[in-house]
Amino acid sequence: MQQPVELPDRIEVGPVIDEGHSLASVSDKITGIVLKRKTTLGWIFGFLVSFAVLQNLMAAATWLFVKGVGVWGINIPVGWGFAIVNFVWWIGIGHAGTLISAILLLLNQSWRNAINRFAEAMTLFAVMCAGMFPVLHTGRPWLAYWLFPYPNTMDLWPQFRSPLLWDVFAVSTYFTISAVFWYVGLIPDLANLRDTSKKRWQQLVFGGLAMGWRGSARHWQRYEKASLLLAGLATPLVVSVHTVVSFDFAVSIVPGWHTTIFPPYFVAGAIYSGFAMVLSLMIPLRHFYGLQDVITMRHLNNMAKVTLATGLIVAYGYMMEAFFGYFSADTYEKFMIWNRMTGPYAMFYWTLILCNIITPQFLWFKRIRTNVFVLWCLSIVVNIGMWLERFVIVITSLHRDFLPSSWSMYWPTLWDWMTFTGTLGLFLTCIFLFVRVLPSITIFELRMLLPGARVKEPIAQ
Amino acid sequence: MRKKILQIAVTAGIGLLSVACSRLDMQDQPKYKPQRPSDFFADGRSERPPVPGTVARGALDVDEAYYTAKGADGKDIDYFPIAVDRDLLLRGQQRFDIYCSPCHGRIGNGMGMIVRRGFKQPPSYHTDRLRNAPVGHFFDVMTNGYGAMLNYAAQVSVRDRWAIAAYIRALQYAENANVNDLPAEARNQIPPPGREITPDSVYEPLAPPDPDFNNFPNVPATPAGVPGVHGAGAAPSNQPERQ
Amino acid sequence: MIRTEQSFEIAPQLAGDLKKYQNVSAFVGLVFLALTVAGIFLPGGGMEQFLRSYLVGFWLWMGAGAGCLLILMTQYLTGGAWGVVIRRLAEAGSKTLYVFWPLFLPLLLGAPILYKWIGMQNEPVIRAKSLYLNVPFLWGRWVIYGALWLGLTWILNKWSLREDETKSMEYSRLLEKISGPGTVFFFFTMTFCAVDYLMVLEPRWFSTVYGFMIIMGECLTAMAVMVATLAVLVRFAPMDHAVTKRHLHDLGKLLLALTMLWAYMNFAQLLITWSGNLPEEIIWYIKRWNGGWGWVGVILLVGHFCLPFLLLLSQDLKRNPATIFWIAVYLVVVHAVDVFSLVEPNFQSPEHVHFFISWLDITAPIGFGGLWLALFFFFLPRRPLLPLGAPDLLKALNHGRSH
Amino acid sequence: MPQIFSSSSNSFARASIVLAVVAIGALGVSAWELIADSTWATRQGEAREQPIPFSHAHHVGSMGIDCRYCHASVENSDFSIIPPTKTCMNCHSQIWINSPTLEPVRTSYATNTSIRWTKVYDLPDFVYFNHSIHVKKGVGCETCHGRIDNQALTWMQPSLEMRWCLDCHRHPEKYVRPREFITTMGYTPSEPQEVLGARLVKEYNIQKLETCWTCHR
Amino acid sequence: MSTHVVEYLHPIYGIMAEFETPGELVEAARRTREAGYRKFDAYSPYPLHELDEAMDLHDNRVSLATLVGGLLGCAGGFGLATWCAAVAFPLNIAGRPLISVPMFIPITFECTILLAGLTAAISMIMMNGLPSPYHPVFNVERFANASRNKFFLCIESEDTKFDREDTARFLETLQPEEISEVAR
Repeated sequence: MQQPVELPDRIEVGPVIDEGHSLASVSDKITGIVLKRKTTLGWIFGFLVSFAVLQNLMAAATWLFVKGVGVWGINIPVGWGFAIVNFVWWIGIGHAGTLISAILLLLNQSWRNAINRFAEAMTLFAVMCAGMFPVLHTGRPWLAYWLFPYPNTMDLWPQFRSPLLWDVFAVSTYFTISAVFWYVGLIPDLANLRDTSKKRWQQLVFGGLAMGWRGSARHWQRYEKASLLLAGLATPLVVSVHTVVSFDFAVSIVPGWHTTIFPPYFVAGAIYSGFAMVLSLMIPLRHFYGLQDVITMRHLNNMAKVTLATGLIVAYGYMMEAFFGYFSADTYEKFMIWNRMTGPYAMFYWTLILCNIITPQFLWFKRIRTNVFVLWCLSIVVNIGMWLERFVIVITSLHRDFLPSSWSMYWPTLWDWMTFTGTLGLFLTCIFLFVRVLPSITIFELRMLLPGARVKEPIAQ
Repeated sequence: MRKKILQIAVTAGIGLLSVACSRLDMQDQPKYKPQRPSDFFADGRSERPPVPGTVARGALDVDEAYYTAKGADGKDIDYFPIAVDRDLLLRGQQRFDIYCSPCHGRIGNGMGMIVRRGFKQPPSYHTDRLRNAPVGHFFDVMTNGYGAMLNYAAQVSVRDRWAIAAYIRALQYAENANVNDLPAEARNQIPPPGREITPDSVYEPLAPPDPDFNNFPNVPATPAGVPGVHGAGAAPSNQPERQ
Repeated sequence: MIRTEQSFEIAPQLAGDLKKYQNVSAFVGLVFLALTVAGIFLPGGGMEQFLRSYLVGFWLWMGAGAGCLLILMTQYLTGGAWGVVIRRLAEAGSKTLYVFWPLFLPLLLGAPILYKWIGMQNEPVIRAKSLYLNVPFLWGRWVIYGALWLGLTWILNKWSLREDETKSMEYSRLLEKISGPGTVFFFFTMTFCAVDYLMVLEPRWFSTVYGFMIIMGECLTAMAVMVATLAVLVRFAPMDHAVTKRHLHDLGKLLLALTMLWAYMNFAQLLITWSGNLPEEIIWYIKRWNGGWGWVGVILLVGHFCLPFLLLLSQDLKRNPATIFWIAVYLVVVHAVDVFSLVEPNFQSPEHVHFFISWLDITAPIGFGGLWLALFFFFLPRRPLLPLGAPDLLKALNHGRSH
Repeated sequence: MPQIFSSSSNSFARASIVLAVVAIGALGVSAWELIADSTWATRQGEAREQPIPFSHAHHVGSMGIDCRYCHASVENSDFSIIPPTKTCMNCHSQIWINSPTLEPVRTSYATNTSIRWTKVYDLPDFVYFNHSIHVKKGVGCETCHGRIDNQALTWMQPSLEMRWCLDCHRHPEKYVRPREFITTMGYTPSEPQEVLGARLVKEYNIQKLETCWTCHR
Repeated sequence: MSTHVVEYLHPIYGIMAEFETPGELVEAARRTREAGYRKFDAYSPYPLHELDEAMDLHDNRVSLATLVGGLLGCAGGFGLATWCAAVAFPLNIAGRPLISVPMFIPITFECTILLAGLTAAISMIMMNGLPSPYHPVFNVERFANASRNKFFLCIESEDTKFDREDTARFLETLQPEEISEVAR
């Protein structure tokens, strides 16, 4: 017989849910935010500010319809200006939600449970903001349905060899599946809200949305299967969406766009900005709604680590672009990278390097990762950096292309800025409404993290 | 366009209606296409006549005879300033049937459809006066009008006018022709007596026409024996046309 | 500390088996390597062909070792039960680099024969990158790669053993700390290594995703070798009571993910190059598309992606040690085809593209495989098959047992 | 009591979902498609009011005047002109000179102002259309404009939708006729259209131009 | 523990027992099944995988439907792209072949995911008989906690073994918090 072996039983990381919670207490805490908590002045103020900013979009879009896309700063050769920069930025932000939900569900990462609902909602709102830009950019948004294949009087079908059409399919599929995934995840919590609320109209609304969910074991069995399937489908979907966005650029032959690393590098960048945005929003939410016990330090720490990892992949992408700019020995490639570094937009490039590569290196230190305020500031810096990245990719590649005679500069106009800030307003307005009327944390999954929720505790050998 | 109305309705439905209804579609663009009215010019037309005296590059009408049918003495010329051949005659026949036959009738007897409806009857080509008139006379009438007939300068190009003039000569010749003038093989194809020439039958082309009326060659060999043909081949036949 | 009566010793029968595998592998490896070397003088061979086939076989198995190193570092960073159960396999695999790094030497010495760019110094395209593409720097980079990879391998293995012995959190933290920067540096060096030895076979060609693509292939080979080995080990103590179906399932999922990532990188490169259709880029695909090479592409598409993808989708196949073993072995074999198609088609003129294969292309991968496995089975039993000092060992052992 | 809804609500909920899907998905889309394709939207076959009730039926049908008498530019120009007032006066200086219907024509001629006709075949401005090439390749007037000799007031025979254009551009052999019958109304091919059409396509070198920039330039 | 039995004129839907912990519910479900009951259901505020075994639930139809949906989407996406690009609207774009397989893959993929995802969600909802805003179990006052923190087991009257007295007695042996009859 063997000598007894001593095994370490150290738990290094913090808990995903603080001690002292029970099934009833987590349910009541989260439903209470929706049902019982008084609408605070802070919420009203924040909502009104966001709503006011949203009016920028309304005004800018109206003026766009009146005058046409000429009100934007775009022209030859920079035909893709702010609209595409912001589209890619928003759709990138929209990647964290489904990624957190889907990949982490597949990987059985329990820390996902507290943040997935919020991140998914964020995804939906970000994709809404993103989708608006290409549609506005067409100049005639009321004909946007032309993008879809349907029998029409023109006898025309969309051009399936164009990456822009892939984009239409990818973004609309992404929005649909994300919305479905989000709603399916909401059903049990809506049932909880239905059963907890005391007001008749609330019961009717939540009851209607919950579709009569009653937590039957037979239902749960299919429900879990469907959730898992949706997660399995959503994971490659997330990757595909930003891949397709990168194809919008890479399938062309414009130097700076036509490069094979774009797909993985865009996907990493999207997750990077997405996680940064989740942090930017989650930290205030956690603070103002007192959710420190369910969104613990461990969550923030892990999200910071993912941010760092994806940031490093993005850095790898920049390095490869620069290296192969040299290694290609191609005049245009070389000029492109040189122009980025020293050309008229060099300021943007170096600010981007500062925001996206240098500053996030602080995340190597645990002290930084667990300092909530510094982490929040870093996440904002990353968001700015990722926006600059798209600006640099879109503008610097176009403004100096093959023919020096057509070189030009691009500067956004007032209407560009108003459209962009307006979508920020739209995004925040939706977020404010969401945290007010729906449970921003998945209650039923939170219950599963509780010590008493397991039928039997695993037995140590 | 009603499609635009639809789009306006839909646009309004989704809350995007703005003051810019006129921009909702590119069906009607603020540009001039032929015969489109204009608010800018006093006469309300977008089409502008060239400034008087303007000559388009390569369109200087130096050949008096060809463009005006007048000789140096100011009288109508009695020769064709272009080569006359079968293609030109066929072209002339087609143009005659389009522009002249409504009044002059298909055989040039002055009994066209419009005349039957009350238009002043034009003289028949088969009078001695017109048979002896120089070919320039017909060209001049087409260009400047004559009596109740307004000019056709805008509708019939210079070259076509000469083609019609040639065809008129052919009609005049045919009207006085003798069976014996026909070649032997053509004589056999004459319909037996009893078949009358009806309006329907004259609508049929008199001869298998060349399929490409617009591109008939400019300088073919001149067939002999056509009256009124002088100086064949000497004419400046590649002159650009003048309306 | 938790005391457990359970044994973590390697079962005697397993120890014997491993010894046997080691010997067989070594024998096969040496025989086939000797055959490959003999190929220099035999018909169908020659010096250049020898070097090409050497590159095919060497890259496949050097990549397996490098992949093990990367997976070793990754599992420290991500945590998770899958990492704990294969940590020792990854360590043994990474140690093969000790032997495989010097094996770069024939390639370096034979570089003037193998790499056309060395003779093309007067061409503008090559001259424009002479700062990077020159022979002294090529040797210099080999030293840098070695220093970094061997250094990382040495320190990771050392600290891991220390962690076992001391059961101290200090080493666990150190391992995690070194793995972060280690991964970053490994990515860069391996990218440049792939440029040095594979990409420049086509001196004018370039592709920015190449590094990613090669590294994914290496991780796939490494993971496949480890999964196959684990599927054998689960029959014996201590793995029989440590590894559950759930572990195999997770590792199978990782194999699936790596298969998909490999396909993803390849598809990205294909679609972008194909749609760009620029002369300096498309040459790579022209040589792999025409003259019979297209069938290799079809084999890769179907064999390297579609088939394993469908097989690994099945939960039952992933959970069954026998089936996952064969899937993993199959993946190594089919990846050899991939490495073959990375190397050989470059040695033909774009005007005259035709399929060819030398018998050396078969013996070299088998020879290096034997050598690699011999080393692997030599290093594997030198320490406990499970990291007894790992902080999340207990959690990993309980993985898949809670319900 | 957690029971919020009455027992009838189940059927109601299910029915409303099915209804919503049908209403939005099927009906909405098809209704839109039907409206866009309807003659109401395209104004196909709708006799349009004109400043003078000009009758093609009279001038072409009973008088037998050739199309080109008035639309003289059709063979040489991309645009087939609506004739100037002078063309009307070629005849109407002599006949119907007291008709009040023709008063606008006389006024126009006397004052040198244009008559503002209503365009019946109004292609969108982003479409380039060339009459002369169609005429030259054997597309008869009747093919697009229908039996104009039967139309008292002019209406639009085709829908002018893009698919109508494309149908002929893709299958010209179904529509072309010999050039000498271009202006013929009620034309019947002398041999089966498939045979004749195929031969003419070859003979006239008719290309199947389907690229975007054929028409949108 | 107390038992509320209300006499209804109409036949009841079933008898429901309430439990405090998930372990008790799983044990109760297992014993109910062992006792020969088939038409019964367990209700919990979060999924309990142990119930699948205890109640012998093996419904793979959602996966099957998803697979079918995915295959349809895959074929449909590729078919649509091919039909549009090669049959309905053939156009030479930069000299690429009409059927450019690499370029059709993104859309084929998106269609696969879209249809599979929608099928997964819709088939789950339909197979669960949702929406059913009205359900007899909601007639039990304390069932409001089923979505909060309590665990319920309901044996339905349609079960062949069901007997109002016997079943109630059987449920009592499971030591629930409370037993109630469920009005239809």
